[in-house]
Amino acid sequence: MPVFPSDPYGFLTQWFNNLLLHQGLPETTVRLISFAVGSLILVLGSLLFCLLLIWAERKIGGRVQDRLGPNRVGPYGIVQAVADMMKIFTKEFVTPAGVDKVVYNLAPVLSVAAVIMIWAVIPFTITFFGTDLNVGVLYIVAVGGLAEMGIVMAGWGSNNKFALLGAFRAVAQLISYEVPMVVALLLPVMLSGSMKLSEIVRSQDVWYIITAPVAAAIFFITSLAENGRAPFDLMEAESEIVAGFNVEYSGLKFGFFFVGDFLHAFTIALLFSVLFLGGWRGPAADQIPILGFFYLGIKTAIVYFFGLLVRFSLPRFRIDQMMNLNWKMLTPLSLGILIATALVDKGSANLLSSMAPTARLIVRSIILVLANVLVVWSFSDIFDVALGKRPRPVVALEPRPVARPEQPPTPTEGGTP
Amino acid sequence: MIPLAWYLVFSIALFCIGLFGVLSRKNAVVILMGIELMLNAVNINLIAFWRYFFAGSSQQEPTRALAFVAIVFVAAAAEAAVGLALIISAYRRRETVVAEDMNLLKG
Amino acid sequence: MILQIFFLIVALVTLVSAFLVVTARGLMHSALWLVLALFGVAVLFAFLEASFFAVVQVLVYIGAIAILIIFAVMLTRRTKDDSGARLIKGWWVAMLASLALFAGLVVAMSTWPGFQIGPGAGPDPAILPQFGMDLVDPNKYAIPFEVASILLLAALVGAIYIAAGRKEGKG
Amino acid sequence: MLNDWLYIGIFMVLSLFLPAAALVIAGILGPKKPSPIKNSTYECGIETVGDTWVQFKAQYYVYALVFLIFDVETIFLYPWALAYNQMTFFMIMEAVIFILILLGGLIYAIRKGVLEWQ
Repeated sequence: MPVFPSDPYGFLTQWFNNLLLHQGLPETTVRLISFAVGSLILVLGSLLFCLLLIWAERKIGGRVQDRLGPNRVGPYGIVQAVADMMKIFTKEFVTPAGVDKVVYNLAPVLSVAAVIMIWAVIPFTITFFGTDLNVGVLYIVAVGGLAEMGIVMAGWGSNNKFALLGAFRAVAQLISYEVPMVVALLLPVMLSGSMKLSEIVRSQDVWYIITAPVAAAIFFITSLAENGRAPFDLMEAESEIVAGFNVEYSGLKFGFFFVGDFLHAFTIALLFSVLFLGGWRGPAADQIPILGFFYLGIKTAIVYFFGLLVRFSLPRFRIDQMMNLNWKMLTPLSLGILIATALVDKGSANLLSSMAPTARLIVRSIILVLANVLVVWSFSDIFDVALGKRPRPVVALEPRPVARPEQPPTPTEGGTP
Repeated sequence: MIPLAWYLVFSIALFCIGLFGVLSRKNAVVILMGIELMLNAVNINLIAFWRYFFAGSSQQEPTRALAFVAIVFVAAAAEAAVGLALIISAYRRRETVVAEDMNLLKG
Repeated sequence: MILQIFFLIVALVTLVSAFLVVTARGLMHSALWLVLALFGVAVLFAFLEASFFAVVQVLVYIGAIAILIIFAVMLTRRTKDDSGARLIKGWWVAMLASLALFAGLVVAMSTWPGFQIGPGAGPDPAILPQFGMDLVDPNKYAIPFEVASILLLAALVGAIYIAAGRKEGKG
Repeated sequence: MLNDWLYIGIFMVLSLFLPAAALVIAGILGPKKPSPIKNSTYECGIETVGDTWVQFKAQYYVYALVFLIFDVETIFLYPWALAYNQMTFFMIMEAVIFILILLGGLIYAIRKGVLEWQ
């Protein structure tokens, strides 16, 4: 029986279910109602939480770029997001002529829903989760596929060349980065032997960021790319294409793409903490579930802050650089790390089986870290050989004064200045 | 409690719709979509039989149907990839996606 | 009871969107209806407690194959509307053949004693690890497993060669 | 397991319904003053010429293609990863061969140069 102060969520659900059961309702109906209420809380909670996220992101972004950020409405400008929301709710929808009505209007809804739906499987504490799906990891990836559909529909439904081009660029980016992401997610599944997110959290006696650091890094980078913000904001490269797939949207419809965007940034941090940083695990979190919520919150906040730092400090990639990073670096690396981890872990299993549990844990982690380091270290050489490239010779340049060229520039032949 | 019949009738209907698309449409891309529908009908069938007869029983190899479905997925993916590549290639050379017009081999 | 109603709704939506796939005017509309039909099939997989294939259906079919089809639609069209007839001249023959096949199969199936059977015991929760073991078990499906990778490799190489083989020329 | 999916189904319906409801409310609250100029397609102020359907590069198709192949690969690799802890070394080797064959495909695509953005 959950007690209130240590496990408010478990306590409330049990209380609520008992309340309904005592009304004489059949069990299936009670389950339906409690599911509906639970998911309503999660969906509404995530949508409202987005207001806080928008404020936090603008404030942090401001401080990173040496500005103040929002500071007029309320203390520290905290009500700014609410004011913005009220404004955007009363804006006019400009619907361009020739759009495909259904597809055009469904697209922003789908792109928000695709992010919120991830929250259904995240274990916030040991008792507080939407549902514990037995294919949770794949579910998360699959839901990402729905977001791609949303972008395609936005681009095509708008009846605009630039929206269509932007949508296709965006989708090409998203699907490319999904490949290493799916492969990197195999490592937590492999190490924990389960696709349930709660199982993955529970099995992290050693955080997977230690036993699978390369996979964690790949997951983080690809998630940033899936989110489509700087430095991967090619889909919204306003200096190259008009503004991406959402040019023809206005008011709240336009806003929804950004609600999805802000929420996705946080969801990435949440997923990263769950998959690689031990989720709710921490001292005494088993006994007092509410503590797990705070641990998860702290871990998520750190990862989220790190993601924001990346967003606000790095310049945008060129699209060819981005595709090369994915196909020539991350994808082979993720496959390589998968093979290496599988072989090394299984190969050392006999050696480890005679040790004491704690010693085994430590030695196994060390071996896996070493394997990761080795793979990264030897990766570029092996891959260059596979691609038939010669290793690039190291050229040491003579130091010379920077501002003054050594010889006067030769006049160009074409006569251009 | 859903009887097996419902799934079977559903999958037959889906298969026949796909077949109608394959037989009657001119556009090669839609023909491929019809084939995908037919493959999906097959998968529904396989999974339905797996669920109703094999899933819970230990002596009848519950994973066999799953292996079948996985192979159907592979076949569908390979078919879509190569088929669409062929259509794109044919479109580049002959500026058409109408299946009837792709008759270079006609004597 | 609730399950039956849900099933009927999902099945109806799936069949209607499948029908619209093969009859819709715009190619892109066909593709979007296809997405809905595929999603309906994924929901039915979930009904059949094949969770893994439900998510894989969304992942592979909607996330990849539908996107591939949409890209192909974009690559092969010049104008938005399909000018000219969508259907071949003898489309009613195809219609009749499909209907006949449907009727024949349903009649043939209904004579089978297992037709009205209810579901058996649900799948073991450990069926997926079991499936993974069997896939690499040399006495079971190790050969199909490796053959699948060869097939995928062949499809990848072949399709790349066909789609991007010639550097020169149009496109 | 069916319960999990019931929850997911309800969650999905709600997460589609709430944003849609918000859009409807915003549509009621906002002013509605359409005009032909305002509703014209936005393409940098230039009048739209021709159809929306422009030709795309085969590039996009190749990305989607490689993505599809690797996605299908996951059907096999995820169950394999689930059973990893109980496997013998030989079984791991089979999966490694599986991955290496596909890695061969990726290397072919890279050497062919189709994954370069042109």
